[in-house]
Amino acid sequence: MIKFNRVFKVYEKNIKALDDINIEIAKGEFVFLAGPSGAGKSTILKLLYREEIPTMGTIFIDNKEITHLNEHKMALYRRSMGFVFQDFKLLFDRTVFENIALPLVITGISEAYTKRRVAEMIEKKGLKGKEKLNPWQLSCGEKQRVAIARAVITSPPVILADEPTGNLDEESAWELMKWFLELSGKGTTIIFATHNRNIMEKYGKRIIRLKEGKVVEV
Amino acid sequence: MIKFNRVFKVYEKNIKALDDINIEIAKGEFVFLAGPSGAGKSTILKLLYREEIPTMGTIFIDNKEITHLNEHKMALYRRSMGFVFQDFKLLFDRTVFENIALPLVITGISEAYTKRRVAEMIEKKGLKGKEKLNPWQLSCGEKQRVAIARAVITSPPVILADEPTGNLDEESAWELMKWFLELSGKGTTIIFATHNRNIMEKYGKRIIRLKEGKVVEV
Amino acid sequence: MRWLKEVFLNFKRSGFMSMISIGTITITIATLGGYFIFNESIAYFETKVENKVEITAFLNEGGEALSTETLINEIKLMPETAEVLYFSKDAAYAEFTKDEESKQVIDSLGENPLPASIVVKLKTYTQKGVEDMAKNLRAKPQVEEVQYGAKEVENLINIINVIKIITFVTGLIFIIASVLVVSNVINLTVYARRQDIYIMQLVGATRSFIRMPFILEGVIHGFLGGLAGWGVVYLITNIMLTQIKKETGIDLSGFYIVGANYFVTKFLLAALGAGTALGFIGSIFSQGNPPK
Amino acid sequence: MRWLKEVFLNFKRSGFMSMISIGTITITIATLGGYFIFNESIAYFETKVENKVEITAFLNEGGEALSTETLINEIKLMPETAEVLYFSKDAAYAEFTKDEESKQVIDSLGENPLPASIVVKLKTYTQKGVEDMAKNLRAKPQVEEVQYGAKEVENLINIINVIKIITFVTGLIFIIASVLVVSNVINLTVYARRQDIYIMQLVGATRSFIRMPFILEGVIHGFLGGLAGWGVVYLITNIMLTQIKKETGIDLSGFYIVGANYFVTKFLLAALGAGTALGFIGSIFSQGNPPK
Ligand SMILES: Nc1ncnc2c1ncn2[C@@H]1O[C@H](COP(=O)(O)OP(=O)(O)OP(=O)(O)O)[C@@H](O)[C@H]1O
Ligand SMILES: Nc1ncnc2c1ncn2[C@@H]1O[C@H](COP(=O)(O)OP(=O)(O)OP(=O)(O)O)[C@@H](O)[C@H]1O
Ligand SMILES: [Mg+2]
Ligand SMILES: [Mg+2]
Repeated sequence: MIKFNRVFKVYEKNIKALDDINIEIAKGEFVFLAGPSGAGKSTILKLLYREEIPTMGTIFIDNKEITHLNEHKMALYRRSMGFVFQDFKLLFDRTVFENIALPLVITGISEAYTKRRVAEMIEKKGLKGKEKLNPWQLSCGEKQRVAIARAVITSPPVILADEPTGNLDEESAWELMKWFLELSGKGTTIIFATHNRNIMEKYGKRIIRLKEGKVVEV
Repeated sequence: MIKFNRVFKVYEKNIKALDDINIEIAKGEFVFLAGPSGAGKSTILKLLYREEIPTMGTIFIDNKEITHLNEHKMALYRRSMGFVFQDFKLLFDRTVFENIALPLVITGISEAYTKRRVAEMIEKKGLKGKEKLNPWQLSCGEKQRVAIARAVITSPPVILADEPTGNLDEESAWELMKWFLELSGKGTTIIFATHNRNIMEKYGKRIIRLKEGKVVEV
Repeated sequence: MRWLKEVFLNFKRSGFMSMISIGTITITIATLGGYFIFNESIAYFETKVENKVEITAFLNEGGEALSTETLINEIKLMPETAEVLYFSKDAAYAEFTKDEESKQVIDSLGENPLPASIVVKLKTYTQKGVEDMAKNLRAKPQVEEVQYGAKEVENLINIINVIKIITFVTGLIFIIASVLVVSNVINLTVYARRQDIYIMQLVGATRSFIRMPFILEGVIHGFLGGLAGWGVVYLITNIMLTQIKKETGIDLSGFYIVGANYFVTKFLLAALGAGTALGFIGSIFSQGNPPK
Repeated sequence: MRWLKEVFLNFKRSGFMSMISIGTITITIATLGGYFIFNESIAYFETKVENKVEITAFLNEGGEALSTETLINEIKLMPETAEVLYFSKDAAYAEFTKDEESKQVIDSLGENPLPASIVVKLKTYTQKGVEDMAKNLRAKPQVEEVQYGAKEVENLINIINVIKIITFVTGLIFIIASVLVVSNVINLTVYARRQDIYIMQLVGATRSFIRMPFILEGVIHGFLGGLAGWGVVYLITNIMLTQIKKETGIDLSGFYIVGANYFVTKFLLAALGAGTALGFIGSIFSQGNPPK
C-alpha cells in the first residue's frame, strides 16, 4: 500500500510543486495521474522513487516510511520498482540490449538468465534487430519502448510510468495498455501519469487529478 | 519550395530509414508528417535540417541543393529554420532565458532587442517565473515549450516541428496549434511530425503518411 | 567478471579519457623514474667528491708515539668521524719525494723537514662540520697546524647540499602533483559519466557497483601508465647514454642503475608498483559521486 | 563582450573543470620555473668550478721573450681558447715565496729554479678538449711541461656536463608534456561539453562562435595558471632559502635569481607569458569539434 500523508514539495526558487498531497493507493491498483503540464505528476512519481525528498510530510510504502532510507537501502528499495522515465534516462553509450539488461546486471543475476530474459523482452517490444544499436540511433518511440522494457524486466511489484505513451503511435500505445492491464491483473501496482484523455477514459480506472500541485479529484 | 528527389537514407547496420522518398512542399504550406514509430518522420526532418545527409538522392530548398553545403554555409542555412526537436535538445547548464535567446545570440543581435524579444516569448509561452531555472528543473511540458520558443524566436521562414505536442496537455496543444496556424497564415512553411490523430484530423491540412520508410499517402 | 567487463566497456567507450589518464600516469612515473636516476647519479657523484675532502693535522716535531695514538683514538671516538689515517714522517717523505726534483730539494736540506700528520674524514660534510673538526684538532697540544680542502671544494659541498634539498623538495612536489593529477583525471572520468552514474543509481545500483569499475579502472590505468613510464625512462636513458658517450667519451652503460639487472627487474617492478599504487590512490581519492 | 560572457559562463558552469585546467598549468609553470632556477644555479656553480680548470704550460728555461709572445698569440688564436695568462719567472717566484718556509727552501738554492709559465683557460670544458689543448701545448718547442687540473676536477666537469644534458632533456620533456596536458585538458572540456557544442551547431552557431570561448578560456586559464605557478615557485623558493640558511648557514637571498628585481618583475612576466602561451597553444591544439 502506498500512502502520501500531508506531503509538500517546494523546489528551489520557492517553486511549490506539491501542496498538501494526501493519497492512498492500494496494492495491485491501477491508477492514472492526470493534470496539465507542470501540475506535479512527475514530482509525485519522483517522490515515490526517492529521486526527490518531500519538503514536508511523509510517504509510506507498505507502512514503511521511505524518507530516511540510507544509500544502500535506497538502492535496494529502488530495485523493487520499475520506473518508465518521461525522458527515458537511457545509458547513451550502451546498446539497447545492455540498457534493458541493466536492472538484472546490477542485482547480479546469472548471465545466461539475463540473456534469455532480455532477448524475450526485445522480441515482445518489437525491438528485434535493434539490440546492438545505441539509444541515440533509435527513433523516439523506440527509445520509449526500451525504457518500458527496462522498467518491467525484473517483474517488479510496483511500476511507475511517466507519460509512457507520449512518443508511441496509437497502435503501440494500445498494445502497451493491454500489457500493463495484464500485469495489473497479476497483482502489479501501476501508477500511470499521462495527458492522454483517450487512454484514461477508456478503462474506467481511478484517476487522481492534479492541478497546480493540489489534488482536485481522487 | 522544398523538394525531395529519390531520397534514400540507410543508417549504420544497414537500417533502411527512408526508401525512395519523393515529396514536394510549397512555400507557406502547413504539412503533417504522420506514420507509426520508426517510420522515418524524424529522419525526413533531420535531412532537411542537414543533421543527416541522404545516402542517395537530392534535396532542394528553393531550388538549391543542400547536401554539399560547407560548414559555414550550413550554419547560416540552419539559421533560416526553426527546429523543435523531439528530444528538445536544450542546453542543460543554461537558464530557460539563455536557451530561448540562443538563436539570437549566435547571430549577434543586440542585447537589448534580445532581452525584450525573449521576455515577450516567455510571457507568451506561459513560462513566466521560470526564466532563471535550468531545463532539468522543468517539467517535460515546460521543456517542450522552451524548445518551441527557441525554434520560433527568430521568426524563421521554415519551422520543422518533431512531435511538438507529445508532452503538452490538451489545452496547451490546441493553443500551440492555433499559434502555428497563425504563423502559417503569415507565410511560414511548417512541417509538423506527429502521432496525434486528433490534431491531424481537425485541420484538414495535407498529411504525408509514412510507413517503414516509404510514403504511403501524400 | 562483471567488473572487468565494466572496465573493458569503459575503455571501449571512452578511449579518449583512458588515454589521458594513462598518459598522466606515464608522465608521472617517467618523472619519478627520471628523478630517481638523477638523484642516484648525484649521490654517486657526491661520494666521489666527498672522498676528496679530508682534514689534515700536521703533528708537532718530536710528538711521542703514545700521545699520537691517544690523539688518534680520541678523534676516532668522535661521532662525526668516519676514518682516521696516520702518516709518519717517513711516509710523508716517501710521498713527497716521489718526483725527482722535490727529492733533490728535500735532500739538499740534509734532514727530513716534513712533519708526521693524521688525516680525518668525516661522515657528513658541511662547512660547519669541517670547521668544527679543524678547530677541535687545532686545540690539541699534539697538533702543530691544520689544513683542509681548499675553499672551493667546501663551496662545492655546500652547493651539492643545496641541490640535494632542491631535488628532494622537487621530488616531493612531484609525488603530490601526481596524486592530484591522477585523482583529478578520475574525477573527470566520473564527471564525464555523471549522467550514467546518476541513471545507474536510479535503477538501483549500489555504491560499490558504481565505484568498483572506477577503482579497477584507476588501477589498470596506473599499471599501464607505470609500464609506459618505465618504457619512456628506458628509452630516454638509452638515448642519453649514447649521447653522453658521443659527447664526452664516457661509457656509463656499466653504471649499476642502468644495468639490465637493475633496470629490467627492480626498476620495472618499482615502476609498475608505483603506477598501480598511484592509480589506486587516485581513484580512492576521487569522489564516488559526481557533482550534481 | 559576448565571448567574455561565454567564458565567464563556462567558469561558472564548470568550475571543477576550470580548476583542473588551471591547476595543470600551475604545475607546469611551477615545474618550468623550478627547472629554470635549478638550471641557473647549476650554471652558476659550473662557472665557479670551471674557472678552476686551467692548463698550465711551463716554458723552457731561456726561452726568448719573442718566441714566448709568438706562442701566446698562437694559442690566443685557437678557437677554443678563452684566455691566456703569462707568468714570468719572477711572478712564479713571487707567488711561490708568499709563505716563509718555501722562501727559505727556494732561497737556499741560490737561484730561482721556477720556470716561467702560461695558463690557458678554455671556453668549454670537456675532457677531450682539455687533453687536446694539453697535447697541442706539449708539441710546442717553447714548452717544457704541461700540467692541468687534477683528475677529479676533470671528472667533476664531465659529471656536470652529464647533468647539463639530463636537465636539458628533462626540461624539453616537461615543455612537451605541458602542452600535451593542457591541450588534453581543453579536449576534455570540449568533450564534457560535446552535447552543448552539438546543440549549438544545430541551432546554427558558426565554428568561430563555438571555438572562441574555448580558446579564450585556454588563454585565461593559462594566465591564471602562470600566476599561480609563479606563486608556488615563489613560496617554495622562500621556504628553501630559509631552510638552506638554517642547515648550511649560507644566505642565498642575495643571489640574483631570487632577488626582488628579478623575481618579482622579469620572472613574473615570464611566468604569465609562458602560462598564457601554453594555454593558447593548448587550446589551439585541441580539437574544435568534440568526438562523436
Ligand atoms: N528540480 C526542480 N527545480 C525547480 N523546479 C522544479 C524542479 N522539478 C520540477 N520543478 C517544477 O515543479 C513543477 C511540477 O513539475 P512536474 O515535473 O511534477 O510537472 P508534471 O505534472 O510532470 O508536468 P509535465 O506533464 O509537463 O511533465 C513545475 O512547475 C516545474 O517547473
Ligand atoms: N543514427 C541512427 N543509426 C541507426 N539507425 C537509426 C538512426 N536514427 C534512426 N535510425 C532508425 O531509423 C528508423 C527511422 O527512425 P526515425 O527517428 O526517423 O523514426 P520516427 O518516424 O521519427 O519514429 P518516432 O515516431 O518513434 O520518433 C528507425 O528504425 C531507427 O531505428
Ligand atoms: Mg512530468
Ligand atoms: Mg521521431
